[in-house]
Amino acid sequence: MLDKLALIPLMPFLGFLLNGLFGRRLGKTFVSIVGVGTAFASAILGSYATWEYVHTFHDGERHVDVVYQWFLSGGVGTDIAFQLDPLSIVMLMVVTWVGSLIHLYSVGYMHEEDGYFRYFSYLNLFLAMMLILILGSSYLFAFVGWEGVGLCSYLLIGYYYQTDFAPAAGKKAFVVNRIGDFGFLLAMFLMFMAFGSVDFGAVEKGAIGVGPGALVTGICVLMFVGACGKSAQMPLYVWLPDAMAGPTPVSALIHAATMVTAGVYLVVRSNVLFRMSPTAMAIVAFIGALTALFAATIGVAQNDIKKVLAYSTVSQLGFMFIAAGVGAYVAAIFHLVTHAFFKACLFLGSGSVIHAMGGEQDIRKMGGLRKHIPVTHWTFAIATFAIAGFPLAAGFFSKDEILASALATPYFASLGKVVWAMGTVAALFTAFYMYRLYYLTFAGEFRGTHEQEHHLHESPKTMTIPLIVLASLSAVGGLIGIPHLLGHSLHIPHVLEHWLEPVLTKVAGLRDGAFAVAEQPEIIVMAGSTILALAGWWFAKSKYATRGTAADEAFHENMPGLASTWENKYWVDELYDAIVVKPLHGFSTICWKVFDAIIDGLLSLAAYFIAALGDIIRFFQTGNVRNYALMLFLGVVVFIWVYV
Amino acid sequence: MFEYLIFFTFAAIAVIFSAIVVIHRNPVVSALALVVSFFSLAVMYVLLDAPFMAALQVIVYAGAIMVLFLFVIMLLNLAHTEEPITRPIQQFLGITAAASFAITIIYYLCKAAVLHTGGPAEFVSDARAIGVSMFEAYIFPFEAVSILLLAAIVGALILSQRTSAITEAKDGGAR
Amino acid sequence: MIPTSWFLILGAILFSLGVLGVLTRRNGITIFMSIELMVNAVNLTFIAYARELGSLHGLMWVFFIMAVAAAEAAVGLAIFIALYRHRETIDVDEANLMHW
Amino acid sequence: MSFDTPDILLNLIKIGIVLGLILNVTPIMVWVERRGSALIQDRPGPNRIGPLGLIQAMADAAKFILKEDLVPAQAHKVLYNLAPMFGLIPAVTTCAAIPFARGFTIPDAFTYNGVIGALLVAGAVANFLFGVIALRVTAHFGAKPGATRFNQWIGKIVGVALIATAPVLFGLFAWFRSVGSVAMPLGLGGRYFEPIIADVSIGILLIFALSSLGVYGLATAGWASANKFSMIGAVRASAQMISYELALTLSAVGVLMSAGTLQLTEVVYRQSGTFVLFDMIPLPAWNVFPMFVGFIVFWVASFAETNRLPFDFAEAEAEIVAGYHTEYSSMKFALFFMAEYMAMGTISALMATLFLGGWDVPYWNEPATFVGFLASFGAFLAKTTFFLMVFVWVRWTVPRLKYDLLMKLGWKVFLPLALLNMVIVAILIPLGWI
Repeated sequence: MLDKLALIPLMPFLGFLLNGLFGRRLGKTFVSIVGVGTAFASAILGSYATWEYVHTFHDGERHVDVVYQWFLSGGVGTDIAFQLDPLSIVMLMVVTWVGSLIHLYSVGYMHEEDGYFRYFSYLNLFLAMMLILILGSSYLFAFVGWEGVGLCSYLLIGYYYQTDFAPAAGKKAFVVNRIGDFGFLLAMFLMFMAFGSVDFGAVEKGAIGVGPGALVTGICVLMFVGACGKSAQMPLYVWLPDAMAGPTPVSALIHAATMVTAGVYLVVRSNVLFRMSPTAMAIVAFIGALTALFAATIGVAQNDIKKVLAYSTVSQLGFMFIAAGVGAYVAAIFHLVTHAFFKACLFLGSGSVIHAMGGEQDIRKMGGLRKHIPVTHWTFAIATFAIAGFPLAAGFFSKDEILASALATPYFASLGKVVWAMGTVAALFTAFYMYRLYYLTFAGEFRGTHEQEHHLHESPKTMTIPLIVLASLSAVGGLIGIPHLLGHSLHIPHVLEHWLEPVLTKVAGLRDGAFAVAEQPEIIVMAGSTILALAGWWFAKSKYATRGTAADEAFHENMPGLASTWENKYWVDELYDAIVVKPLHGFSTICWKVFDAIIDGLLSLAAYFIAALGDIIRFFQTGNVRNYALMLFLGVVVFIWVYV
Repeated sequence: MFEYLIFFTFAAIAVIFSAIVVIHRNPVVSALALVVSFFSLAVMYVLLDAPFMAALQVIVYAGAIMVLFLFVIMLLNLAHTEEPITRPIQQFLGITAAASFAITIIYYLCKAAVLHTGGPAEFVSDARAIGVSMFEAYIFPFEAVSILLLAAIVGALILSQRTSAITEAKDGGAR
Repeated sequence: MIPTSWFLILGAILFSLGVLGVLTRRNGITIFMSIELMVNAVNLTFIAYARELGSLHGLMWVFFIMAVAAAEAAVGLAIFIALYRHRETIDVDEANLMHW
Repeated sequence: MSFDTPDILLNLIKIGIVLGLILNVTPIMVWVERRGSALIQDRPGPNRIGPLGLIQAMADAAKFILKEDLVPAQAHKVLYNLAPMFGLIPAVTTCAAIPFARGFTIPDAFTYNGVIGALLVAGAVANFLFGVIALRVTAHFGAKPGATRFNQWIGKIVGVALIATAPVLFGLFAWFRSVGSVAMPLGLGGRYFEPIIADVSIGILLIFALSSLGVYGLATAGWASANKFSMIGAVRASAQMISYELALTLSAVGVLMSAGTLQLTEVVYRQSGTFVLFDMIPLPAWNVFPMFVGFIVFWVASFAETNRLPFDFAEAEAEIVAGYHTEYSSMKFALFFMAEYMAMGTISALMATLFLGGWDVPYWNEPATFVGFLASFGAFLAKTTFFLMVFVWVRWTVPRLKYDLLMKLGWKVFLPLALLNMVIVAILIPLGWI
């Protein structure tokens, strides 16, 4: 299997081809079997490959499986090659298994849709591309997957192409992502220029050879621009909330669990480069913290169930970047994994809610759903506890580790404290808006129409099973990363840290990729998180558990400025429109009007000349075929006499 | 000697029947004469040690293409179309051009002694050699030709459709 | 062994006859047949040279020419059918709309 | 291309055999067709001329020759007269490339042995008995009312002739036995006799090339008759034949792929011997087993190629009088008639060669001797006859299709099936199954 890693992405790709080419004709059953089957096949193959990897490589070496040489030009080139190492494997497991569960969920969720085969073929293609992204052994090949997932994201956001907003949202996602991709491309050009290769291993070696400096900082910053685009960080986060126009499973798979974490993966993958450049790390950490706080505040004032989750995703991605920025790469991946579990669960749960509500997404019209859809409710509750950082749930350990690392970062102590403070506030907001969402949706009285209430029903098995699996993972997923503080006394190792150790290459003259947090800050952070989570819970419960939306109205009355700022997302979209889109549009218009006139004028002149010439020559065009033939053959005769 | 007899017999047949193709007023006769001409060309191919091509010549030209011609002539009932001579200058120039072309090319063929290169080399042209050549050196043109044929099929279908998009537009969809 | 030049001259004669047909006839089908005649004359030349040079390339060309001729016959005849449907004639002098 | 006298002689013998066979297909098949149709339709059929109507065909021939030869006034005279000959050319020429028996080395001398003796004696006795029976039958039926003088005369002549040959055969036996062996005359001894007229390297292509010319006979006839029915028949025939030729040729490709050559002698040699199915059942290594799909396609397409029912659209008498030969009479009509039956004979022989192992006698390794030659020749004739019989059987059993169905069937069913056959063969060959 290790020499056939290409099979893992090929399975869903096969599904994409089958569904895309024959799906319409062969019906929904076929599409479901192929779509879900190939996803699970890829998951099983991936697991098998992992099993073989574990038995072949004991020290977490990097295994590269070259399929063929992609191109080689002037000594610069790269291969089509897949790699397995501990980091890839973590991503592989998350992507394939969570992806498969979401495929399964989609069978139930999308069943009534017309473009069922279209949906599944895109989803399969996404999975294939995501697997290329995480299994590719070079930046360039990963970039193929990177662009591929961007394309699938675009296609799936615009899935409801009959509506106005979905294609626009897809376009927005694509364009914003392009800005990030541009950064990534430039980073790769720099790599090609400086190291002559974009292979992960070669780049690492090359960077170590070059040493810290402006070059590495440049590469890192540019790469982070790419990560910002893909992972929705400030200032390129604006596409993600809009991306909720796509079907809910898509939001769960692409815009919560897998694709948006690609930026984090990229940063962790390039940890050697980042460790060489504290400047770049500081930027990453600060942007992450800013995003986390910023998005969390917006999340408080949103009323669309998916929008809340979307901002929550942005905020949580910010947390991951905090971790990556302060040098706690294990914490970043840890949070990535737990986030994949609970956020996928939340999105799928919200999908189930929307399904039950018959398409309604506004939480002000929900409420009291607890008794109508119990399975959804319980899984949603567990995931909420997990994300809020309730003690012992998955999010608790990971978020706690991030904040503790930020507090104790050896790279930039003072900025670390700032980041920690911002992160802590964001965590408080997180707990608050998540419980607000939970209570508004599930507690209190039903606020929708009578018809909707009559319609309420639990979702089918294909939807609840993934929910249950993901909820259990949210509950226990944190156990792969028990903090040292507890671990020492309980004799439980930090599994993930141990597993990822080989990825965080030790380099002379550089700090290690993982650092131990002293007990004291850890205790502070842990206690702080617990208190914050409980505070957020208590506050949300007191406001929303019974009184419905009254608290929101009060908020609007008491603090109209803040409320509308949050509700309108700090007017960022409007701001971008004013400072980027409008001027660009104006400039383009000027170019169009002025240059068009000049160039067109020149061309018209040329055309006029040609036309005048044509007026003379056209008398040869008699319309009679035989005349043409005659001219041709006379020409041939003359030609022979002249030239032979 | 025997070969020469065959060559001259069939060369004469080819030329005579080709002349009939060009001159005869009746397209059916022209088509049948062309078949005979093609058949004698196939004989030429046999004389040139290329029996495979000879068989192909008969199958493709005589067996398929000319049947198609005949079919179309019969379908459109073109046998008795009048063709009064118009455009005498064109006619005259045409004959002149053809004649001068023939004189030119035969003159140069006789003049240029490219043909006496010291005896023909070894020439194997059985089906195996042709197949190997076609599927190795000429695989790309071969595939290209297959696409060309597909395009030709589609083109022919669309052109000969009785209710094509063009005619429908012309009839105002009143059919 | 018959000298290659004789085949070439035969090919030249047939080709010239084809030229004559194309230039002097007005019946579309006959013109088309003359073109086929020219194509075959070229084929003969190709094969003659193939034997002379002892290489298969000439034969391959003939093969492809045959395929192209088949495609051409199909499309060309379809064009004539379409022409006949529209104008009740296949006299090429009548089909002279494509001019200034 | 050098011949010496024995070569020419051998070739003449081969040509004689093949021509004798192919020319005799028509009279025999006419009788079979008429008696067969009668059998199928439960009526007596022609039974007046000769015993069992056996020489009905000769009477038909005489009738054709004696009829008036009509040429329509509007007909294109030259082509009208040439058309029947066009039709005959492919039918007669194609059989030149079909091997009809196992080749053998001509011995230097004929040696007497018991088998030959027994055969000669048995032949003498049988001839005598048949002669007596013929005379008795003639006498019996001659006494009945309605018997013609002509019939009685024929019967008597046949009877006497049979009886007369009996002593000749017996005398031959006695002479041969006493002489012991006879040297082969004319230097034929030691030569290898390959029973095929033209063993060319492009055998099958030659056959397809020549048979593709068959359509010109029909087309020319239909057009030259200046008759609308004839014309429709001709147009139909040309469309039908180029359509089905494709399926026919493609279905034979599988055979050529497995043989690796176009030469028909090789194709047949490859089919002699056996292959063992599932390690248990030895089957003759005939192509029909692995290429059953191709065989069926070829078989059906052969009906279309020979314009036989259910595909006889060129002459569909219920729709277009008699199709392309509506205006033909007398010997020209007879030529079309002969061409049809000869084409049937040729294509049956081709089918036997390509798919049923040609002259291969199943489960027997034919020796390269005269006995092997005779046995294999017999096998070849038997297989060809089988296909000819099926032609007749189908004609009187299956009704004519609709024309659009014919085209649909050819392009949408048989062409894909022929391609499928190719694919199957292409899979089986590397697996080593063929």
